[in-house]
Amino acid sequence: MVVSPLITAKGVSYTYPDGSVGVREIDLEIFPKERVGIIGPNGSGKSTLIFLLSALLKPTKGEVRVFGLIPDKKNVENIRRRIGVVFQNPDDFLFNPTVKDELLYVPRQLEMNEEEMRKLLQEYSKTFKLEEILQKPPFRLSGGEKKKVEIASVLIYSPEVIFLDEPTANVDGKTRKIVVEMMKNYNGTVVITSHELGIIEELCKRVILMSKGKIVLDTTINDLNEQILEEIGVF
Amino acid sequence: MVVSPLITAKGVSYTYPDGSVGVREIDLEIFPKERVGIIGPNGSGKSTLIFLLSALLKPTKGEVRVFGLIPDKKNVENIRRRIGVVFQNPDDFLFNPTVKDELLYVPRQLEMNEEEMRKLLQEYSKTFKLEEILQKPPFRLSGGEKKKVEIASVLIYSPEVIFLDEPTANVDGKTRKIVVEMMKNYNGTVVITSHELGIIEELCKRVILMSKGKIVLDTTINDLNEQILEEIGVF
Amino acid sequence: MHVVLEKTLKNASSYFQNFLIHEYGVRGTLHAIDARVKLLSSFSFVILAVSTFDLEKLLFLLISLLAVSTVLGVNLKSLFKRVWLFTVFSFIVVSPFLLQNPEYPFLFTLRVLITLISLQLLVMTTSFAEICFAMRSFKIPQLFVHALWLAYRYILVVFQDIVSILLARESRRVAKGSHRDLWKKGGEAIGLFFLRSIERAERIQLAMASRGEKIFEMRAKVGMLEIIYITLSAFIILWWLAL
Amino acid sequence: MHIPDGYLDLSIAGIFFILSFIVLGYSLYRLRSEKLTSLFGVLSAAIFAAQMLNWPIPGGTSAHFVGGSLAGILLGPYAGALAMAIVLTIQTLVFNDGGITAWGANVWNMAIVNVFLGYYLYQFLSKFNRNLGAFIAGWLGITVAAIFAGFEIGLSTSFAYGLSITIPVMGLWHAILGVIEGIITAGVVAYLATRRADLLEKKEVGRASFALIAVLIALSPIFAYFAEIVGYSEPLENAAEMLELEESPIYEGLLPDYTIPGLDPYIGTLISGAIGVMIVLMLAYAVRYARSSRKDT
Ligand SMILES: Nc1ncnc2c1ncn2[C@@H]1O[C@H](COP(=O)(O)OP(=O)(O)OP(=O)(O)O)[C@@H](O)[C@H]1O
Ligand SMILES: Nc1ncnc2c1ncn2[C@@H]1O[C@H](COP(=O)(O)OP(=O)(O)OP(=O)(O)O)[C@@H](O)[C@H]1O
Ligand SMILES: [Mg+2]
Ligand SMILES: [Mg+2]
Repeated sequence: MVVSPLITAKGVSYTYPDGSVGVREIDLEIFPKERVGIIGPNGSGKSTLIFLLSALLKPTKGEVRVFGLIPDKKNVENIRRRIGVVFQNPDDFLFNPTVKDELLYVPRQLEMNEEEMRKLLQEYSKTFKLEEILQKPPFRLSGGEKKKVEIASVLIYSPEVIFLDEPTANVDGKTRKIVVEMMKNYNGTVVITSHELGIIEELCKRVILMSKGKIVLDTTINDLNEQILEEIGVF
Repeated sequence: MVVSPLITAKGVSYTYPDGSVGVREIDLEIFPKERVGIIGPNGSGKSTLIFLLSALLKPTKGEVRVFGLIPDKKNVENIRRRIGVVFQNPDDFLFNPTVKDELLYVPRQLEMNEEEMRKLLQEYSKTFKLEEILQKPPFRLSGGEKKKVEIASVLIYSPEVIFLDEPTANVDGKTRKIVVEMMKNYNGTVVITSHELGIIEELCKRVILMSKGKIVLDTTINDLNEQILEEIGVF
Repeated sequence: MHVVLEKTLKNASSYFQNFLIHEYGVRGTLHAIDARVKLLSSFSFVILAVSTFDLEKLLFLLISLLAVSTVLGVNLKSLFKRVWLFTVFSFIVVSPFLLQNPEYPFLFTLRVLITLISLQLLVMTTSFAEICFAMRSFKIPQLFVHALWLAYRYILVVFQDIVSILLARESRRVAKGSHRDLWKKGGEAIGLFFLRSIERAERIQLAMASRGEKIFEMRAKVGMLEIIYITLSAFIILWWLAL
Repeated sequence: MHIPDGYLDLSIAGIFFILSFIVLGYSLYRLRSEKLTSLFGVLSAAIFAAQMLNWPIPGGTSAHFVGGSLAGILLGPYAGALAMAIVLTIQTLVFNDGGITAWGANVWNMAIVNVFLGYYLYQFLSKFNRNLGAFIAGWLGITVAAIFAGFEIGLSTSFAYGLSITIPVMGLWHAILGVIEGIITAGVVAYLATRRADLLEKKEVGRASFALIAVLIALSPIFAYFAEIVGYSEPLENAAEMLELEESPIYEGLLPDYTIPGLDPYIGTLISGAIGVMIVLMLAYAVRYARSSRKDT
């Protein structure tokens, strides 16, 4: 049986409105249940790639297919439902009046019943130790608390594909462990970028190396060695 | 000879306007040329403490002395000039129209001469690999690039005391190495918070552990063991 | 409806954001000229344009300014992008006169177009910091210039925030939602955004405090370049008067 | 509501420059020892953003959210006037929205009339009902400001519409759209009252100076009227005529046969225009040359 890819990028480039090149000529296939790590130096295009693969940005050249579809007005909500994106910067992500609203933002849209929502809320706020800040507006949290809320409000609706952009930046060791644990038990596709190689090693078999907007290597974690990393400038 | 402390906090508490407790009853002395690491779980008050010690926030209770002075309207500018603070969130820190303006913001105020500024700019943009983005507005950079710019624009004016709030979040391995290197050779006082214990181990002899707004342990790096960390919830 | 509204808002914000930061990378000759000289000459050209309804004078001015733009490194295409909107706008406003006095709407619009181009010769080639500096050296009060600079920076921050928040909303919009929500939730969202911006600004204020709040003074540059540009502007004025 | 360049006669533009300088200058004086707050910055930015959406009105200028009353209520009239003036300045300099010659008039309408009126209405009415006070301040503030704008362009001969059109057009449109302005103003005030009441504290204003500014506002149309009568609508052209520059020796020296014999004057003008452009081009190349020989960063 041939498994068809979940997400495909063909000749994808993205140039920001001011002319900066985000990524160029990306060819990539991501298969169901894969765990993919994306690494590369600052500004190499990792976050841009995530926005493209999750259909949040439209490529300026080339084509992205998600679940076999080219995202357009009609199918986009459906695609969104099945994808979760944890942004690199939680300040760009949190916009609800309280942490509670933040967590329930998607469940409410899906019109889950009250009981179910209450349960989810309890479960996730307990796991991520958010009980005491549930009523606070997210912009009044500490850096790591924001990131925690962000991660929790994506995981809470169990999307099929999860993109995690620097999930461990600013979060404490305990939360990091919880995220790793949850991702290990998670039943969907996961794409992670991180500058902390540890989490990539723990979670991903496949690793993609980026440099200057291009994919320079697409390999397995075991084939990755210090020399390559140093050459590309990750170290 | 008795060395007098550079910064002292006596019974310092800070409550945010909405009633959230930032830190409570902090007693602390920091001595010249010390390297202090502050660790603790998310929301334990590390960033708040840094704002208090650098005279950016006024304690709601207790007293902070910096260079022996209680910061007030008259002396505060002088105090701040001798202190550099790298904020946890670079978006809260960068406000100039271009990266170049950002780097030269303080040097220009100190009225350095053109030649000197040109040299500094060249040196720091080379070290941090910022040459290609010097003309870009900072808010159009990638997450790690922002942090790099932030760190560079504080180090560029060599303040006597440097506070680094999560300097390694979002930055690549290479930059991390550079920061560690620079801090090792640095001749002043350094206070660092980080969830990545590696950098604290490499740089700091003294470590302060925080939990729920309080200092629960003030010890040396060698006396720190996993058990204590786990108890407090860092791991 | 609300989706369309959000989309429009997002497009508008990114459009205006681009307006706010000019192409710092591209540097033509005009970029190098002292901001004060450019400010004065642009102002004079505007005065010339609004002081006449003479077709010859207006055409002379228009062609001269376009020539100056081309030679001194202002991209005509981006110039056009920045001036067409208000030109069309003005034409619409006076279009009812087309039947009664067909010349007037065109002349009127031409005047407006020239004033827009004149100002763009300054705006497209000068950073906002330089403009502030020029104002300071014309003795405009410190407080005013400082406030101008402050507001400009916050405008950049606010626009960036609007764009990223709208993207975040999009990333978690999994259902179309109802129109009813627009008024109820829309107001709340705007209020919250405002509050959040204020508190963010309070933190940026801290960053400024930690690095000193003195608005920097730039150094003036007056040399051959400036003198020739002044001559050029003076010539345009004289010829306009004589024509 | 922004008046672009080219809509106002210079005499009228001039008188409003003077009036705005006086009031704005006084506001700056009152604010001299205060620090600009982050609310000041963010409110300016928000008003700037909200003014983005505007559309043209035939017979007038344009309609959009102005925010003058809101600025007055939240910042007090002096800082509010400064905030609005700054928004207008940035719009002029960055977007060309609102002319540079019309800056004085625009500041007068939106940063002074609207702000002071809105502030005063709110202070007076909020004693009875805060939200209603904010609504009326927002609505009446923008409407009166628009009437002032209508008066200024209507009085100007460059703008071919007369007062009988411009005032009703601007006034009526804004009286209708002003309802939205009123709702937004009241909404923001109500919202802040529940979340950050500290931002709504009453701002003190001196009574005497306030009365003086009110008088200035009330009299400004009369000043403008006299300026229009006295002033030349085309002062530069008149200056040229007065100096008899058209026959001046400098000019003859440059181009002795202005009306080249045998050619009709129209072509003559055309030729001299073309020659002017040629010289401009040469000078422009000279500037470029000077640039290439100067080395700086
Ligand atoms: N909003 C933007 N406007 C213009 N250019 C941008 C913008 N965001 C990013 N860029 C540029 O695009 C390139 C790729 O950025 P991206 O954020 O994808 O990098 P990244 O690999 O995620 O880096 P990091 O490790 O720092 O997060 C960089 O050169 C950056 O300067
Ligand atoms: N602006 C704010 N308004 C209200 N409460 C705040 C604000 N900023 C932080 N807090 C609260 O103050 C406490 C301490 O926050 P602080 O940012 O100092 O934590 P931290 O130790 O730096 O955490 P992290 O590791 O996540 O950066 C937290 O409970 C947080 O929710
Ligand atoms: Mg990134
Ligand atoms: Mg922190």
